[in-house]
Formats: sequence, structure tokens, C-alpha cells
Amino acid sequence: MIKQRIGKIINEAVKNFFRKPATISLAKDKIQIVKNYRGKLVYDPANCTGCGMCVRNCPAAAITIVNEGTKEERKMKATLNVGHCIFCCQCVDSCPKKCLSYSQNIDLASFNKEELKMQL
Amino acid sequence: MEKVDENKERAENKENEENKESKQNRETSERNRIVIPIGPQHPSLKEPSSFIITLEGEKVVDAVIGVGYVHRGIEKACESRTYIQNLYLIERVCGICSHTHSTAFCQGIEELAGITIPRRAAYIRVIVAELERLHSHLLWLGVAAHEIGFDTLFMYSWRDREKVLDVLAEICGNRVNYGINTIGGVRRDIDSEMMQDTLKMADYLEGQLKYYLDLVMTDKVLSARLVGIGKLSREDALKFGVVGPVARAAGIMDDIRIIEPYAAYDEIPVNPVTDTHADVFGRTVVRIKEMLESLEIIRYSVKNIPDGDIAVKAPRRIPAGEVISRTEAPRGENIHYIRSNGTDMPDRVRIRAPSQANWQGMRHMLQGQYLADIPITIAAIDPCYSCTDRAIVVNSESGTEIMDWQGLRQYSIEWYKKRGIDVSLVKMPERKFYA
Amino acid sequence: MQAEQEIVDRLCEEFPFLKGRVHVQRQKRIFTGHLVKEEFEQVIRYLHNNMGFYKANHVVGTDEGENLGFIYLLSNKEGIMLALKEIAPKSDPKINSMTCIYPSLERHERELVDLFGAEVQGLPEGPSYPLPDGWPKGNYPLRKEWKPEYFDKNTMTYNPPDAGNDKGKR
Amino acid sequence: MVLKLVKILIFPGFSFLAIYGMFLEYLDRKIYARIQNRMGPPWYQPLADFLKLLGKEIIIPADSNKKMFKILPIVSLAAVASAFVYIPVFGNTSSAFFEGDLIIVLYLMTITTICMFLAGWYSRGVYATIGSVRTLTQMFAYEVPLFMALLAPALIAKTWSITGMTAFYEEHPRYILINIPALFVALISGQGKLERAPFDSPEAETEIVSGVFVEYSGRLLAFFKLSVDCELVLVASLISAIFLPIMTDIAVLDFVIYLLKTIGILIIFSLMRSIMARFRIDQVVKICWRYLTPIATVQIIINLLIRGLLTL
Repeated sequence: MIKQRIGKIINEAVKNFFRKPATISLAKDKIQIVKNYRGKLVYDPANCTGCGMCVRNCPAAAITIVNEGTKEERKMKATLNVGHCIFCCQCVDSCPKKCLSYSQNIDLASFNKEELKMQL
Repeated sequence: MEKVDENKERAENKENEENKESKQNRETSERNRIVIPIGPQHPSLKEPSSFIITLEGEKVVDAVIGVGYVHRGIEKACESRTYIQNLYLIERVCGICSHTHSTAFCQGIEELAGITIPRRAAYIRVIVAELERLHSHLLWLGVAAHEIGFDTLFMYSWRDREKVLDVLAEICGNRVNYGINTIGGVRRDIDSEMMQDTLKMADYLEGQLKYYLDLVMTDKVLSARLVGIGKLSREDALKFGVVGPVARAAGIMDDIRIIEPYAAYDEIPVNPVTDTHADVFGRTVVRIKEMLESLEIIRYSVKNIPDGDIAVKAPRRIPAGEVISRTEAPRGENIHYIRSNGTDMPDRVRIRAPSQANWQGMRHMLQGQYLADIPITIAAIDPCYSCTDRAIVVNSESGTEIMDWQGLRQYSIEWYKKRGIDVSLVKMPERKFYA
Repeated sequence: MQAEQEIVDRLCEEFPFLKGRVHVQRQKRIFTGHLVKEEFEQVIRYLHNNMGFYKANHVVGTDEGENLGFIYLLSNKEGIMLALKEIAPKSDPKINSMTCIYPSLERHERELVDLFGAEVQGLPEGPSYPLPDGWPKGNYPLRKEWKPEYFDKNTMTYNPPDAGNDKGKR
Repeated sequence: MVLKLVKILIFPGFSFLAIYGMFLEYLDRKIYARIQNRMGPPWYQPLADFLKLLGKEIIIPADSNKKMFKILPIVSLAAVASAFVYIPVFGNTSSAFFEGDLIIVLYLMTITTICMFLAGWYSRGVYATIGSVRTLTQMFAYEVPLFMALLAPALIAKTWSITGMTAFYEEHPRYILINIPALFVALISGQGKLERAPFDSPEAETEIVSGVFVEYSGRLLAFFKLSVDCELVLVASLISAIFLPIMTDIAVLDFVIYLLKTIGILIIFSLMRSIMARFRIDQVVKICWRYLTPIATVQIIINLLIRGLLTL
């Protein structure tokens, strides 16, 4: 039989009292994110052929890419609805020309619904 | 002749009276009940579900359990999305055990398409799965501690869980819904820096986990609240078909990692963890020991991970067929049934999450408990409502009537009248006690 | 594969109608063909009583066009999973509840009632789920002909387009 | 007269009590947080909570007894405030004292608990009803050991006045040591009295939401919370006055010592709160009657014997 006693955690409690807290004050400090964190998409229209693989594979139907120019002179515009985006970055994997990548920008909240539709 | 009749009559009368009395007693005990609703919103529930608990004093006599508030129709939605899109949908079946669902789904499709994933991908899947088990069990430990009012342990275990989440974010790119699986392998490789961080975390966590195990074993207050609560014996566990730590705490070894090794578990040694307590205490011990086991698996796989590709190309259209894929989720056995019809969308996807199997034993566990033990009993199966999406009903054998406030008052007036006090003159407003 | 083949052989021996309708898909997986109610009940009772399939993991409902399929997933101590299939026509989707031998199936069978419109006889009384209260009768969301886009969430009514009207089709 | 009013209402009376109560609540939360390796609230948090609650809408359940529902928080606060008058804070005498004020303080302390019970009972919620029943059950459990422990030192001092006891123990500091078991009992049952973890099953958040306070909102809740804070001060000061009568004759120094003593007791309370899981209500009753009451009884017997020896 193991000897049991009341309040076993007391040693750890006293030790932690003098330790630096594990939490941060959100008002003062900045949130630290790891380097591989998936954030907002970055779009580079230079190579984009408008194949639409990203649009087809997007599980949340968040990204749309339209060609505003002509077939010969492409002028690709990508729109991302951050409100829909689930940050899986399947579009980055799907893109055959590597036009899409992700940034570390995760501070995307907005009071306005319209602002969530972002031009990439 | 008349005398006999009289006697008979008397005897009959007596019998009737006795019957009446016993009936009255039974009725009294049946009516001496209070019904309290727990949920759909309640501080002890982390997700919506409703428990209508009938109490006799502080003891539970009956529980009507309603789950299904988070039914999102994922299975129907799967039928109108491509396999790639489904991957992310299925990952969102559950926020805590998302990797195990996507692993089961990917495995199933890979089996249908006849793909063998690279060994390195299998190892990465194992590492992420074990990290997920760690974070899920640490989360559970915190929730369980909170349910019994032990907030210090709650904070400590969640502080340690943060370390696991940091490693997960580093490997997968997100804290939950990792998005690491893809059909044919994994999406991200693991580099040496990540491995170092993982091992460092494992070393830190091992000390902490051993401390928690020691704490649970030797703290008198914790064992006063955990031992003997929510009993589900081996026979009952088999009868109700519970899975995961609930079954393992009752001495049933049902670890899919051992029974039917998937991913890289066929190469990695996994030691079964079982316990014989068959109560909340046993489940706690099983979970903490499982975490220690997970650390060993992580260490082994990080050290023995083979070089090579991380994914093979998968076709968009999956050949027709049907498959049952099983994985071991943190909460138990997770079954996916997938049927494809040769197009790029599945014909039918069926997910049997572990929580769904564990709800059935809840009736047995709740009856005869104290009200104060309901939260920890519910928490002990680590219910995941979004996985479950279902509801079960537990009927008490006698069948209870739900008393409203008026009924209770009427009962109390009668109760006092029997003792010579008439309280019926005291005015009381009308109200419904139970809504 | 040895154990799986033995199970298949034993089943075929016991039930001649199963011959050629049960196969080992891979290690630890046995699938049967669709059985009608009477055949199915004989087999499932035999599996439970005589062959050590102590656990029923799940019931999967499927839509087979004209019929409804029910796949009972049973497993034994070695972890061999047997998918036993039952079939019932959509016009008369009556099956018997298996909760008498597998109590753990209650929820899963209840779900068949709500989502597939199966009439599971012998199921213990209880409220409907997982669908919410006030769900219109005759709407079985997991049947193939039921399309979520025709369902109006606010009025809780299902408004399929008329046969000749192509406007609602996608 | 004016001086007396100032003493009762401002310092060291009600205003001081309220401010000090909030300060102790902050300290308690901060210590609790730091033990749990968290940041904890900023210093103004209890005040901010109080002010915020003052501005909130009051919702009174339609079926509750409205008069009682409104009056109970005030009665509870008033009971604590009037009990505090008899406890020496500034200097070694309290603002008001007479022979027997210890009994009055103990009964005023009970009134706050009764108020909570009634508040739960009259608000008629399911959780509130269960909470109030538990409050009452717990009161029966801790009251006997707490009262016995607090009265034991009075037996030696041969006075029922807190000020008198302080004076007696100041003269005979060695007798303080005799009361150590009673101090132990008083600290534990004091925790029960304050309904703090591990004895917080009357307001267990995960079981019955917040017990008796579940229907309260706005100003009424603010006053209830304030009275709970003040109760903390009251219990801490009472224990420090009875068991730790360390006094100098300089009033300001005494006040500082008083603050140190109460903060010390609060630290013990906070530590106790953080190292244990919540007891079930039946376990609370068991602990109080099986362990605490016998210790308190033995203390009473010892003190009676010593008292007999003293008179010899």
C-alpha cells in the first residue's frame, strides 16, 4: 500500500509561487508563434496560369482567382475570404507553378465583414 | 358460514391495506425526487449536451442523456466534396483528435487506391499521432482536475500541454487541425531542429508526467474523489462495448496499435497499458501511463526515422470499393468506413468516433452516484460531443415522473400533514420547477 | 489470413446460402454480400453465440439505390472485423433491432431511423436523434435523393423542385 | 460620539473593511494565480469587478420572493460589518466592546451564512436550491468545531470579550502555545466557513454552477461578493486576534502587525485552497465531525483543566 497524504502538491505549489509565470499579459507582450506557422496567403501572379487547381481543391471555397486581362496578356487577381479560410494551405500544395505561399501574418481579425475579403 | 366469510373479508381487507401501504411507500420513494437539468450549457460541460438528472437527495437515480447538439452533417457533406477537400473536413470532425480522423481517412483511401506510403511518412504520422495523444490526455487531465475542483493541477497540466502544442505547431504549422496528412503520405517533412525540440519536450514532460502519476497515486484528496467513482466492471465494459482508456481501465486490452498495427506501429514497440480499478481512478492512471508510453514511442520514432520521400502521388479518382479503416484515437478505437464509386467524390463515409461507443456505458456509471460526482464521471470517458453527434436515453426501471414545483409542494404539504403540521396556508407563487 | 479463412469456411459450412457471398478482403477484414432479413438474423446470432464475435462496433447505413443497406461491423477477440450486410427495400425498410444481443448498438440503430428512415423493430423507446426536434417527417438526409440545398432551415420544410423544372438542379 | 461614528463607519470600521476586503481578495487571487504559474489579475481587479457589477442590470427571477431577494445581500453585508466593529484593529482595543462580544461576533458570522442559504432558497432556482441546502449542511458541519476552537482560548482568559482576551494573552503570552490545536481547527473550519476550496461544494462551479448566487446579478451580486470579501477579513482578523495576540502598545505598529497577521493567515488560506481538490458534501461532514470536532473537544477539556489549575 502506498502511503497517502493530504495536499501532496504543496511542494510544487510553493516552488511555482517563486517561478516566472508561464502566461503572458496579452496587453503588454506579443504572442510568439513558431516559424512554420501557417498564416495569411501570399500570391505572386507572375507565373500564374489560372489553372484553378487552388480554387478546385480549396475545402472552404475561400480563394478565387480571376483573369482581368486578356488570354495573351494575363492580369491575375486573387481574392481571399479570410472569414472562410481555414489556413490549411492546400492551395499552396496544389499550385503547380508555386505562385502561392503562406506568411506568418495571423493578426487578421476585423470588425468589418467586408474587410475580411482581401485582395492578395 | 358467515363467520368464515367475515374472516376471509377481514383477511382480504388486511391484504389490501398492506398492498396499499407498500404501494404508498413505493410511490413516496418515487416521488421523493428532484430533477435537475445539466446542460446544454453548463460550466462542467465543455461542449453542449444535456443531462436531465433525477436525484434522490444527492444520489442519482436516473439520467436522461441528450447528445446531438453539434450534429453538423459531416457525412452528408463528404459525399459532395472531393477526396482532397474531405481531408480537411474530416480533420474537423473533432478539434482534439483531428489527426487520428484524417489518418484513418487517408489510410482507407490509400488502401482503396492501392498506394503504399513511404516509411518516413508513416513515421511522421506516428509522431504526430502520439503528440496528439499527449496533448489530448493532458487536456483531459486538466479538465478532470477542474471538475473535481482541483484547479492547480488543471493549470499545471495545461501549462505542460502548451509545450506539446508548441512542438505540434512547429512540425505541422498549426496548433490544432494540423493538416499534416495527405492522401499518399504527409505534407511536411520533419527536420533535425524539430526533432531536437521534440526530444527536449519529451524529456521535460517525462519528469512532469511521473510527478502527476505519483500525485494521483499518493494524494489522499484526489483518491477520495476518484476511487470507486463511475464503476464499470469488465463484464459491463464488454457488454456496452466501451473502448479506449475506459475499457483499458477495466482490464480489457483493445489497443488498435497492437491489435492491428497501422502506419509505422508494426515496427515500433508499443506496450499495452491496462489497469484493474475499472473506475475514474483507473482511467486517470491508464491515461497518465499511456502518456509515458507515448513519450517512449516518440523517442523511438524520432531516433529511428528512415530517410526518404514523404509522399507519393495519389490519383484524383479513387477506384470503386469499400474499406474499413481503424486507428487508435486518444479516446479509443476510431473506425472509418469509406465506399467509393470510381469518381473523385466518395459514395459514403461513415465515422465511428470513440466517444460514440463510450456513451452507452454512461447509464451504468451515473446511477447511484452523488450529484457531485456527475461531472467527473462524465468527464472520465473524455466525451467528445462533436465526435459523437448522437443522443442516448437511459430509462430508470421504475419509470419516473418529472415533478414540477407544484407537485413538490403538494408532496411537502402532505409530508408535513402526516406529522401534524399544516403548511398549506402558506402562500406560494405558482411556478414550473423543471423546464 | 489463416484465421480469417477458417471463419469464412466455417460460415459457409454452416450456412450454405453464404457460399460465394463472403470473402476475405485483407488481413482482419471479412465482408459478406447483402443478406435478407431472415438470413441475416440467423448468421448474426450464430456469430454471436458460437463464433466469439462478442463486440458490435458499429452499424453503417448505406443507400443502395432501390434498397437500404445496413452493414453491421462485428469483431472478435483477435480484432478480426466482419462486415455483415443486410438489405431491405426502401418501400418497406423493416429490419429487426439487434440490441437484444448487442446492447451497444442502440444508438447506431437509432441513427438509422432518423437518417435513413429504416424501421428498426424492437428498438427501445426514446426520442429522435441526431436530428433536432421538429424535423419534418419523411426527410431522411443520408438517402441519396435527399439534397441539402432544397431544405429550408427556417421553415423546416423540404422543397424539391418539380420534375420538369430544372432550375433547382445543380 | 463623532469619533465613535468615524471609528465605526470609516476607520477601522466599514470603509476600511470594504477596502481591505477587496485588497485581500486581490492578494488571494494573485497568490492563487502565482501558485498555478499564471500572471494573475491586476491590483484593481476586485474594485473593477465591483464597479462593473454596480452598473449592471438587476434581474430578479419572477418566482422569487422579491423583498427577501433584494434585502438579503444588504443584511449579509451589515452582519459582517457590525461583527467587525468588535475586533481590535487599530491599537489593542476594538471600536466597541463589552463582556460577551465574542459570542455576538460568532452569531453575526452565522447570519451571513444564513443569508446565503435564504438567498438560494428564495431565488428558487434548481441550482440555487441545491446550493442553499448544501450551504446549510456545511454550516452544521463546520460550525461546531469552529465555535469550539474559537471559544477554547476564552476559557483560559476567563472573559468572553475579544478585547479582554487580547489583553489577557498580552500579559501571559505563554498560554498562546496551548491553543495551537485550536488554531489548526479554526484555520480549517474557517476555510469551510468561507466556502473556499476544498470546502466549496456549496458553490461548486462544475456541479451547481455557483450555488446560491446563480440567480443574482448586478448590484445585489456586487454586495454579496463584497460581503464574502468582508467575511474573509472578518475570519482572518478574528483568528489573528484570538490566537495571535502579538501586541505592542503603539497603535500604528499594532495596526501594521495586524495587517501582517491577516495577510499571513490569508496566505495559509490561499495555499490550502490551491493544494486540494473539492470535497464532496458528505466528505466535508465526515471530516468536520470525525477529525475536527474531537480535536476541538480535547482542546476545550485541556483548557478547562488549565483554567482549574490557574484558579488553584
